[in-house]
Amino acid sequence: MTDIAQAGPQPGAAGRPPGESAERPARAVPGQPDMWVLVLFEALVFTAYLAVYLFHRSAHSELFLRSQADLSPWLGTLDTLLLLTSSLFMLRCVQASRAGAFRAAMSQAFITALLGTAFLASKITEWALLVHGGHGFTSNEFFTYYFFLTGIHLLHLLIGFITIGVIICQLRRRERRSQEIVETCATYWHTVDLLWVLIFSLLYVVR
Amino acid sequence: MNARPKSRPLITWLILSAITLAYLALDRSVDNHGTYRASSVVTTIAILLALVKARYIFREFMQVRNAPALLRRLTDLWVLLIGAALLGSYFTGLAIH
Amino acid sequence: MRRADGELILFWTLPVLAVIWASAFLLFPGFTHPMSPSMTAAQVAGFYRDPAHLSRIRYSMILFNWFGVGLIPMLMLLVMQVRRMAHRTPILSYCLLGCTAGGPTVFLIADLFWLLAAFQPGRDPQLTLMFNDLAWMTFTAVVPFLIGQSLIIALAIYLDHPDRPVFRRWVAHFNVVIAAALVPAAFTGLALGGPMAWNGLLPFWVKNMAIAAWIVVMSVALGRNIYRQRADGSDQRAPEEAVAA
Amino acid sequence: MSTTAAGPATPPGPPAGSRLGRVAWHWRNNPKRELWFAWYTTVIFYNIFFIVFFPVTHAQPPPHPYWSDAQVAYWFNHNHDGLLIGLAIIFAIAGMTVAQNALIAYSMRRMSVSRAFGYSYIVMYSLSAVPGLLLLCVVLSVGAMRPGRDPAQVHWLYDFAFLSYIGTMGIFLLGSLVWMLAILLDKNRVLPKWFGYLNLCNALTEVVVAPAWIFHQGVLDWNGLISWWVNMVVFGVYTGAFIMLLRTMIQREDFGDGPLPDLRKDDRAKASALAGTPR
Repeated sequence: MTDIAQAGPQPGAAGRPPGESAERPARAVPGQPDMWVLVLFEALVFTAYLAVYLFHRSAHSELFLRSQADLSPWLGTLDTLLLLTSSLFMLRCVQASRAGAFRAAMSQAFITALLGTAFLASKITEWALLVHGGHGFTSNEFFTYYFFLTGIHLLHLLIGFITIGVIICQLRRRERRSQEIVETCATYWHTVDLLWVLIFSLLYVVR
Repeated sequence: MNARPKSRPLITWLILSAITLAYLALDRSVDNHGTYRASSVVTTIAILLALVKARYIFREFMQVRNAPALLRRLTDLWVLLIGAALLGSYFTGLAIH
Repeated sequence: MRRADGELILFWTLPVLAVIWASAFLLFPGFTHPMSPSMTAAQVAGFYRDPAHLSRIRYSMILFNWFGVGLIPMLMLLVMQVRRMAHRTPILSYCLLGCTAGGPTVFLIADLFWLLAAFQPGRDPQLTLMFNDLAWMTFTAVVPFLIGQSLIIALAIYLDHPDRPVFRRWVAHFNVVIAAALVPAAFTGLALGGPMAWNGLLPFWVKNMAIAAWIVVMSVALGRNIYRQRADGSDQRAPEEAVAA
Repeated sequence: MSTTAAGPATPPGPPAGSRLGRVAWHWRNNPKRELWFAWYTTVIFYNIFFIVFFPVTHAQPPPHPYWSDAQVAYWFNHNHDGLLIGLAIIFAIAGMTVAQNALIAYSMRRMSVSRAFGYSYIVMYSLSAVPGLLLLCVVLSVGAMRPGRDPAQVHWLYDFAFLSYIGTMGIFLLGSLVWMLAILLDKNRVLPKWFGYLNLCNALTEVVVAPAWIFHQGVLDWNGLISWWVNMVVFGVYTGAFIMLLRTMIQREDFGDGPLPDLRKDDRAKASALAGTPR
């Protein structure tokens, strides 16, 4: 894992001042290379969860299919689009900040947070509807997986709000902005998106 | 890096959204008037599409496209690893049960 | 320049605490004739149902509950002494701090089980037996933090400056002996009778006398240090005569 | 042995004699002896811990939560000696855990963060050891010591032990987050930032154990594939990582309060030869 941290030209430890974006090396890891340990590690952990889920799914495919029919594919799709769009704005925020357009970057960060909140609201609505319809964490095996996977993902999303907060703090302080920290936090936010894409296709789409 | 066309993120987003919407059509293809039916084909396609999306997110949103070769290869390896684990556990489960 | 000296006040809480602990210890009928693990459920239930025992059990354990954490100030004073030693790092005082936080909690859990058993003595004797087992096992076997703190104090003294030690060498040797005396208590679960049972020679008499001796000896050593440090200016360590090993 | 900074204070190297002679030399002269003491204690503790909990007591991987009274009673009787001997060993040595917590707290003291971080960590982990380790040992010992006990009560003890041990793993979550925050805020480069993020991964898998309070079988029960096995693998990676990182930290330590110097390549070989640590 250390290899990743040492790969490529190391960006300055404390981050570079805003004007320096043009001197950015042609090939650089966005943000701290260290964040990629988290990205790849969490991807593996989720792969383990999802692999266990898929394995057990084939044992009770009838039950899983019947329960799956109670999920709304529209809500799932909406969730995915919300997070994909939030990722788009996060990328724009990073690019604006790199170009020195901090006001623009700030508004992109706020839009990202707004879309994240919309995802949160949509998720909670979906949970509420399911619980109202009589499906809880312990109802059956499918819903155990469903609530477990969406729940642990939501926890990652909540941490994502903290990272957006860090980005906004970085953009606000004029004298010691760190593009590196902005990019590190952005990488985390995209990870939340990435994990949801996997969860979405495995909970809502597979048959 | 700055030479990148401004529309590139938007195109990425459009492709990812299109794949997401394609899922809805994929669902309909095997379901029998609202009754879900098991289908290895749909499952496999769903997993593969998820991997395509994951790689897109890595390359474009997370900007691995411009990262050193090591990280590019590592993320590609990860996509393959995730795919192998998911498909492997699915088909192993099918074979056993 | 006589000002109120907090460390001295904390130090002189020790005799008061010792009196309270000793009286609580003697008040608990299960300690004066330590209860054998080979007692049957009916005998154990009878012990708690005996009206002469019941109030003594409750009051002694309530006392222990109040004062169970009372030794922490003394341990913190020892942490302060370890901080004065000629170490490169504060790591040994951190270790001691860790023992201080963990040890009394364990004692309080044992106390809780005894009080629980005494609360409804009319309960199914099997249940009373189980609470009694939990209490005795926690009280007797869970010595890791006590062993840990003795060995850490010993190590800290051994690694101190040999010419100007905070504690003399014999204090370290003494702590090693105490730690060794506490080890058999950890193995008490293996025996329901004989010298290794929790009312036996090693886990009960040797262990509890070791704890008592440790408190007394360490108090004296600590008190001498505190007074000596005040006599020669609180912040400096006076050169002591070299201690012969 | 930091050859970078200890400089003139460092006495000439250890004698090229027996291993015992070298250990004795380090005991007297190594300026980092306190740190190495804590590090070796940590390593030894984890080794004993593994041996006791896996092969000796069979408490890990944990037995099933859905067993009947009779099966639980059989498990206790079957493992009677292993449980009592193994747990007694833990009672004797569990004090070694404080050395690990002290070393971790020291790593935070060396960072450019408030002392409050290190102290928080010590107290959090000392208290967590009570439900997270000691209650398990007490309750399993009580369950094993009387083979004739009512099976229903033995079952209660069994649930108590494993739920206290596995169900409350979440108590280690906040300690992990404290360490993470210290590492991410640190400017002295004491520990790499990726390890800070790994702390978050570890904290997030501790959360996953909580469903053990709810499920009697399946992947989320207390020996389930997700709640126990995945968690254990993550914890193993995490523990292995911090043991190696703390070792490097001790080698780099210069007893200053600025950024911790890096080990140069040749220093690295020398340092490990001096410290006599396995490579």
